[in-house]
Amino acid sequence: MSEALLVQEAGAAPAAAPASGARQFWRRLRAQRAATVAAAVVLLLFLAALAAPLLAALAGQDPDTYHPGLVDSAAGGVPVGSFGGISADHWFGVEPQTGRDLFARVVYGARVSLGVAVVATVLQVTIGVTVGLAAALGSRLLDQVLSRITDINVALPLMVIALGLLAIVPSSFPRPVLIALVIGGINWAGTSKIVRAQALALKSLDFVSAARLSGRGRWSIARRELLPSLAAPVITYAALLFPVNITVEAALSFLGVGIKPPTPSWGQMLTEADTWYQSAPTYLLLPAGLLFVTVLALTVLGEGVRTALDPRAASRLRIGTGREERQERTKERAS
Amino acid sequence: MTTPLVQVEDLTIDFGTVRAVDRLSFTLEAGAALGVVGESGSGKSASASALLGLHRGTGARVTGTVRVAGTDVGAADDAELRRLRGAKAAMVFQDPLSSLDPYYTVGDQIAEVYRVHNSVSRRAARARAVEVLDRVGIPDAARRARSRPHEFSGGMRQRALIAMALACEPRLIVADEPTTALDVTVQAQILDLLHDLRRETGMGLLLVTHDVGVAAESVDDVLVMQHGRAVERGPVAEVLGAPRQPYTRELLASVPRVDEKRAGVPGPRTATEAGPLIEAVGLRREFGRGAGRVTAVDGVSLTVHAGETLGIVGESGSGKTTLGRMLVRLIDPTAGRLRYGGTDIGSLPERELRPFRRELQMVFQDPVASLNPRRSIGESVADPLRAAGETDEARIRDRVRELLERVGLDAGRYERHPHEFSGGQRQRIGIARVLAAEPKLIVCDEPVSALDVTTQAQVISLLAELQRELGIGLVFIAHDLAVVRQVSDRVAVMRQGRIVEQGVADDVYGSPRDPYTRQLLAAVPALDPVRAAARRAARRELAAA
Amino acid sequence: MTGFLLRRLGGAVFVLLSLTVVLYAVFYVAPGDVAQIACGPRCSPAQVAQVTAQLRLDDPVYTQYLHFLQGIVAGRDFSTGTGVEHCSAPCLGVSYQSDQQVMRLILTKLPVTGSLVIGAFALWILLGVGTGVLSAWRRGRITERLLTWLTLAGTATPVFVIGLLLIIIFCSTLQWLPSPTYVPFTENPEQWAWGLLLPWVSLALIESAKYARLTRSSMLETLAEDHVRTFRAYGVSERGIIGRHALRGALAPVIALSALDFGTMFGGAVLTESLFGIPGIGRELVHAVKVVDLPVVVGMVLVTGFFVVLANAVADMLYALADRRVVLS
Amino acid sequence: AGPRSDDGGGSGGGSGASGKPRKGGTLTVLNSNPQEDFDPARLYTSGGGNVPSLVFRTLTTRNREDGAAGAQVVPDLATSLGTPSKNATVWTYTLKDGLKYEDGTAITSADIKYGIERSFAAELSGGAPYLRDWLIGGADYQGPYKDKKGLDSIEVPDDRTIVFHLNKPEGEFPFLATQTQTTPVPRAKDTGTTYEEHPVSSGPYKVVSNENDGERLVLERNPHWSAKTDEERKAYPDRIDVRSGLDSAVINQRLSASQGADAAAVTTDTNLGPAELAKVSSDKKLAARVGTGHFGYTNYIAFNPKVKPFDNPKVRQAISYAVDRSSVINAAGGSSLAEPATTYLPNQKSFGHTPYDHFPAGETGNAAKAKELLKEAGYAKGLTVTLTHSNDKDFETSPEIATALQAALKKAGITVELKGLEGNDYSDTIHSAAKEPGFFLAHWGADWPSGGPFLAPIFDGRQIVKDGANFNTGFLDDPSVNKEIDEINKLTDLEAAAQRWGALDKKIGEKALTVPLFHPVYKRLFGQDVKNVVISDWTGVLDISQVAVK
Ligand SMILES: Nc1ncnc2c1ncn2[C@@H]1O[C@H](COP(=O)(O)OP(=O)(O)OP(=O)(O)O)[C@@H](O)[C@H]1O
Ligand SMILES: Nc1ncnc2c1ncn2[C@@H]1O[C@H](COP(=O)(O)OP(=O)(O)OP(=O)(O)O)[C@@H](O)[C@H]1O
Ligand SMILES: [Mg+2]
Ligand SMILES: [Mg+2]
Repeated sequence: MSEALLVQEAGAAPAAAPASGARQFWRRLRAQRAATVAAAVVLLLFLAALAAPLLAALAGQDPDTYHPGLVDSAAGGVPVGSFGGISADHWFGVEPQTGRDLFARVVYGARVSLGVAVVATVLQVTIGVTVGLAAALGSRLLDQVLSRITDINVALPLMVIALGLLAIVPSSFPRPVLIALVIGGINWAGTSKIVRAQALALKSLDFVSAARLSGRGRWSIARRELLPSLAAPVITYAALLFPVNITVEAALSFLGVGIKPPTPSWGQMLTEADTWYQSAPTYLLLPAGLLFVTVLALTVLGEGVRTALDPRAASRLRIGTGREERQERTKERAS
Repeated sequence: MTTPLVQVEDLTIDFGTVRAVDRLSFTLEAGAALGVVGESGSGKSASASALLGLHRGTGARVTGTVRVAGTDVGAADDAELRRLRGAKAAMVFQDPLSSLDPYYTVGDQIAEVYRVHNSVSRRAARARAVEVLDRVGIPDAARRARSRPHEFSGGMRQRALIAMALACEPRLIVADEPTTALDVTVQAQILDLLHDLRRETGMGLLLVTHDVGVAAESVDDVLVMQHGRAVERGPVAEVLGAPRQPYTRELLASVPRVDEKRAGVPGPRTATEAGPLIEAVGLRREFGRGAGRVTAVDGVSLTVHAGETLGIVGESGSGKTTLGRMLVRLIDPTAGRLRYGGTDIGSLPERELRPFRRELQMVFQDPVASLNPRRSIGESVADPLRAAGETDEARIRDRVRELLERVGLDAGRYERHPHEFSGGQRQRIGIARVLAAEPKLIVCDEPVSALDVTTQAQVISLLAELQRELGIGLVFIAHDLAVVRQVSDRVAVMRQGRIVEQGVADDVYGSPRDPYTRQLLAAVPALDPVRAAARRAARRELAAA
Repeated sequence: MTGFLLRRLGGAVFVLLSLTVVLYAVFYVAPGDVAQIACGPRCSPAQVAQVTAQLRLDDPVYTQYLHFLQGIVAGRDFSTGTGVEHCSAPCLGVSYQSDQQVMRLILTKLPVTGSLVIGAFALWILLGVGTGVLSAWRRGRITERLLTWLTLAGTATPVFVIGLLLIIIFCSTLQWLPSPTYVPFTENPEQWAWGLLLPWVSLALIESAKYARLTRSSMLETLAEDHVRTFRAYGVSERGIIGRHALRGALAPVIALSALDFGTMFGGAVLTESLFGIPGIGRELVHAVKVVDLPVVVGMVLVTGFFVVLANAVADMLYALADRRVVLS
Repeated sequence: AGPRSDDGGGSGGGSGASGKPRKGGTLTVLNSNPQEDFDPARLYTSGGGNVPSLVFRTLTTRNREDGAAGAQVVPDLATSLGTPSKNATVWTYTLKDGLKYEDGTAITSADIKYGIERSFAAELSGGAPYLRDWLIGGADYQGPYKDKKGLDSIEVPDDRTIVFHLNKPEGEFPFLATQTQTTPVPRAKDTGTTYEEHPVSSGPYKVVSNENDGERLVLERNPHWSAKTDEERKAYPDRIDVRSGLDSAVINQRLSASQGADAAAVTTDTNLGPAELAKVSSDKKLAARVGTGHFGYTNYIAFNPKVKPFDNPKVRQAISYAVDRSSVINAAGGSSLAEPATTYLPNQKSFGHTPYDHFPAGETGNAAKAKELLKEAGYAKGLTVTLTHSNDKDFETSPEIATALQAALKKAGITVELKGLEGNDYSDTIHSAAKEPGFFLAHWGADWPSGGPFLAPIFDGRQIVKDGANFNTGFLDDPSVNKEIDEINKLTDLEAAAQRWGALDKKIGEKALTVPLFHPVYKRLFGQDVKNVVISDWTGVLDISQVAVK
């Protein structure tokens, strides 16, 4: 054993126990600063959404109380004061026309928007991946059937179905859940198409053949061999679906099949604020800015997860996998 | 020549905490050939890559100086490096199967590289591609140039890569195990070609190989590597003839010889009480449709009994891999019957094949492609155990560790991923996975071609041991005739999809009947450089005649 | 290949048929007085009776449906009051609320939406794939960060915000462009292009983000593969590797998705159409849904569905061409 | 149902660019709703509409003047407002001399009769219901396609005379004669449902092109129209270009930018929204280009007393006390776009407006009084009710108003759940006797500026419709109210009638069947080259027959 090697090993991380796959994943994720920050932002946003009543109470406001005195009625209802009526009482100012507290509305809105988008995205990804994989791995007939079902799914416009469903589902059914289900249940074709295309390409590789020889069933192969490779495009796509889902919720609200007022949602706020960009810019900038931050954070996080999922990235990220090489070498020589 | 073509000083390469190459220095003159031999994982490929600056942009840390054809590789900017790569120095990679772009035809890929360094028309570049493909012995090169990589056999892909390296007439070729997938005749042809080019154009050759025979046949100097360091260097005759270092001696001792009979094992079982393990009758497989149809395997019949080894040798592209894959039912035969243990499995649908899956295993020709890059190797090896219904995590781990150690790998690398292993190490992972399935029949497609001789000997004795213990039937596909002779009870020789000769190993080797078999045996590289030179001359005369 | 094409075509026909069944089931077999709904709230009982007779609503459901199908295949006759009007095949019925043949209505809207979608499509693919390629090439550098932010701003901003901003900037403040209007191509190609420029750009800005991210991610995947190393080792420039090898690998998901988006855009560019006053299908469909103009809703969904199916079939074929392995396996 | 809201309107008005109006130029009209119906039989527009009135002349028409003066009816094709018989059941009109269609042929009284008959055809439904209700035999008449005989209650003794026989006294018949159904239609040119693609013009402009079902309309001068026979229409521009289907934000954006052709542009259907108003009011130059109008229109809460707890007048009164009109007005766009309403009738003289406030809620609601009443009604612990509204984003019956009410009623201990319905569904539901909800938002606009069409459909007990569209949403069937309506209808002195309508309104108000909320104010931009802006209280929007762009 040369001195050089000994020196080398002295500096190496003393990782005694072998790191499991999950641990390695976390290590690779943490090694990316941007992704860590993004994860923190996402966490914060979701916490804020969960703690909306608490935060609003902290500000001493609630999202539904009107403050007619805080808007200039003769001027169409613009908030009185600069920057959309920002004050010690109203941290983010007030809503034009109604004078409702924007801080409270934004945090409550996060609940609906993030909630709906998360559920819808999870649903889309789950259905999309399942259908896509089944089409790629199943028999030719199954592929045909599933692909055609996907086509029908695409051909039916979301709005038409949403309006149809609204007529059937009783109004006692919680609306945000219904919306999430509708969006998730309808817009999954993109995911399934991407997954199918990728899975078809992967299917012909030798490591899949090897897995078949291991005696593993189709689904186990799909889960263990294909899914890890599909994760990258799926995560990227899911990060894109998320903001789309938020805006779809807004569009549905616009058509009257969305969240019922006075419950706020970011999408709804965006729709309403659209015309106010000149006279009350903060009203538009708030939901737009938050949406942007959310999307940015999610995308960066998605990117981070994508990188962290790729074991080959470890060397790029300059993290040692923490193994003692000497041990192995001695063994190899000894045998 | 004032300055050498390649000048390496104090080259050190670290992957994270792993030191793959440790203060390596050597030079190579124009027109000379240097062979790098050594055990698997000793840093041969890592050093070779460093010559072209291929570690740039990866996580590897490279120190020391490398000068190639007047370019300081470490200091050169990207443009300079690009001018070096391909045009002045070309690389033939170790893993031929995954080194080509699946979307483009082989001809186009070679043409693309050619056009990067030569301003010629697309058409001229294609013509050049066909020309070099022809030179490396791809039959019907003009047509095959239009095939995509997945339509090529392993050896054909390797030759395509060599053709690519030749296309720009570089001053240096760095060939990393360029003949692992080639049968001996083609191997000889390639080695002769490289030799000739060296003569004619003054090209330098850095040949990384674990096959001492190949080195003996084609290089002037040898560098023996171990643990990232050079242990011995000198003229080939000297090092091979009178090795000074114990490691070199050990290495040479492990080299199998083609004229050596199978030792320690009683002769082939002739009478079998239980009937054959697997029986193929008139197996046939076609690829493609219409004009592009290729008959890869054509009417092959064979049997393998429990505890018996059938060696398959033959020309590159003769259908060995295709046949092997059919035997384990990874591809469906176009025609013919396949019986396994009394069941006709030739046309069983996937679902009904399940019970047999784990009993029929295959070691794949390309270790890179057969391992999922995103899963740790431990998990890959554990697969068959899980599929068998084992749920106790501790037991699975223990068994996997045991298997890894059995194939000579450090059990502690359970959580590592395939890209962190050398070519030979990956090959052994594949074998460990096969063993985990506790199979009845193993089809080994070039299982030792990527292994250095010591590891090779180890793996072979491992297989023999298992066979003895468990009565496994083995189909051993290889181009190394010596290895095949060492392991096989019976041997089948394939050519153009057919079995041209089949019989007890010693009979086939001792008194070959088919002219092709004779040709093969004549092409086996000799360990003695002097004899090798003589044989090359003989081959050239034969070709000239 | 021919077998594949035939199979694909059969699939497409099957999808369209299923679509008619689904739509018919949802809208015509729904509870309530279908004739009254189709005819509109202002219809007199006499008119409702007329609609009932025309749609054969008193017959069993399957005969109704077959009659509806027959109309599509062979055409139908309708009374207009002064006489009988023939609605030739493919006849999607008559809107009782606006007294127009649905097919004619669609045919007047189709070139409009077509102009919008095709232009925007070309632009967003160009923009999206271009940006994706650029950011994969310049990965980790400032160019990439910038592009990332831009594309994300695109995804995170609804079209009505982007569109309005564009109008304010380019039409009102800078006055570089005329107010967006739709002028048929046949009337004045130049005005057609100028009038549609902003709608194209707004749609493209929003859609391209998706493609940029997707292209980038797939390209990075490919760039990590072994064969890319081969071409690097042969001095192929990063541009060549990106352009030929990495991009090629990234095409599959992009093709699959673009077909999807292209098709759905035919009925789904509602917000853009209404913001810019483009009299296209999307807007008409929303209107029809809101006033429950049944024949128009069903007809339009069928026609947009037709485009979706068509686009998907074309994409599948393109994809099969791009990656032969799919067909062979 | 009231007139089409796309052509609503009122009083007051601006002046536009200074200078004397001159002939020539192209007037661009930027609208959001396409002119889908352009058949005179199918149009339902107050006073003959804005764009239609450029093409269709009618027996009588609205006075094209600013403000209250504009709420008067004046003769158009006819020489007078009509000669009533003694009890106002027979109305006789004489046509002016020298009236011609766009093709130069003469307009006859038979064409007017035919035009009215067409509107009875099932294929051409959509117009106001009055002719069917008032003309003898109207209820059973099927239109000229089915029933070639014609309607006997319309007589044309000669080419210039037309006589209407009504089944009851109707002093307001001259108002009805402003509707486009009294436009002459030459029988030979009638093409049924496709007539609207090229209706034969009797007005100053003719249709040159009508694309995409009224999305783009181009009108040019009708050479056979003579200003001598038409005192109302000025017809300054040579050409009118109507582009519709635009987003309202875009229309206002284009009008405020006023670039190129948009400098000579107006809109007849797009108001300034609250946000836009906020911007416009801070810009003097822009503010000068805003026309303000008042249209006889009321937004209110309606109750269905058949539904619990609204059967209890105390509950209805409690809600009347609890409403916060300032929040509601803010939600409708603020005090510049809405005026608080405590009376059902619009606050205009022509309607006979008589001020009253039976349940004074003050500006922000009287929660204490409301609670007290609720307690009396047996809801001391509060009350949960459902408010039905429309989802259309119109700032009238839309979610914003509903949420504002929700917040206000909460203070009085009333929990309001909202139920939003799609446009059509909403109007079907609230106008169906069987499905009508107990508590909902509603609005009513005047077919003409008089109390008759405002009060009668809503409060006349004989107009309750069991199946079909019912507008008497409070199911009021009070003999004294019914009788008073009949009495007023007999009056041909419109001013005297107006006073009695006002008094009737005040009386009905006591029943708390509705809670009047606000009357909208229309503010609309016009381009910088637009001159001679006239906004009458009849329509509330600038009259494009008066506008000049040169
Ligand atoms: N990307 C990497 N990350 C970490 N370790 C690596 C990486 N590449 C190679 N190694 C390690 O470096 C050592 C040398 O590898 P190299 O590929 O040079 O071996 P080799 O001599 O070519 O062996 P073989 O004959 O088996 O191909 C091995 O121990 C291998 O595990
Ligand atoms: N998927 C495929 N499509 C078309 N042709 C194929 C395909 N796979 C193999 N072939 C062709 O079949 C023939 C036999 O290939 P095979 O891989 O079995 O050869 P091999 O004997 O294993 O050669 P080597 O020793 O070089 O690996 C070759 O000509 C090859 O080009
Ligand atoms: Mg190697
Ligand atoms: Mg092979």
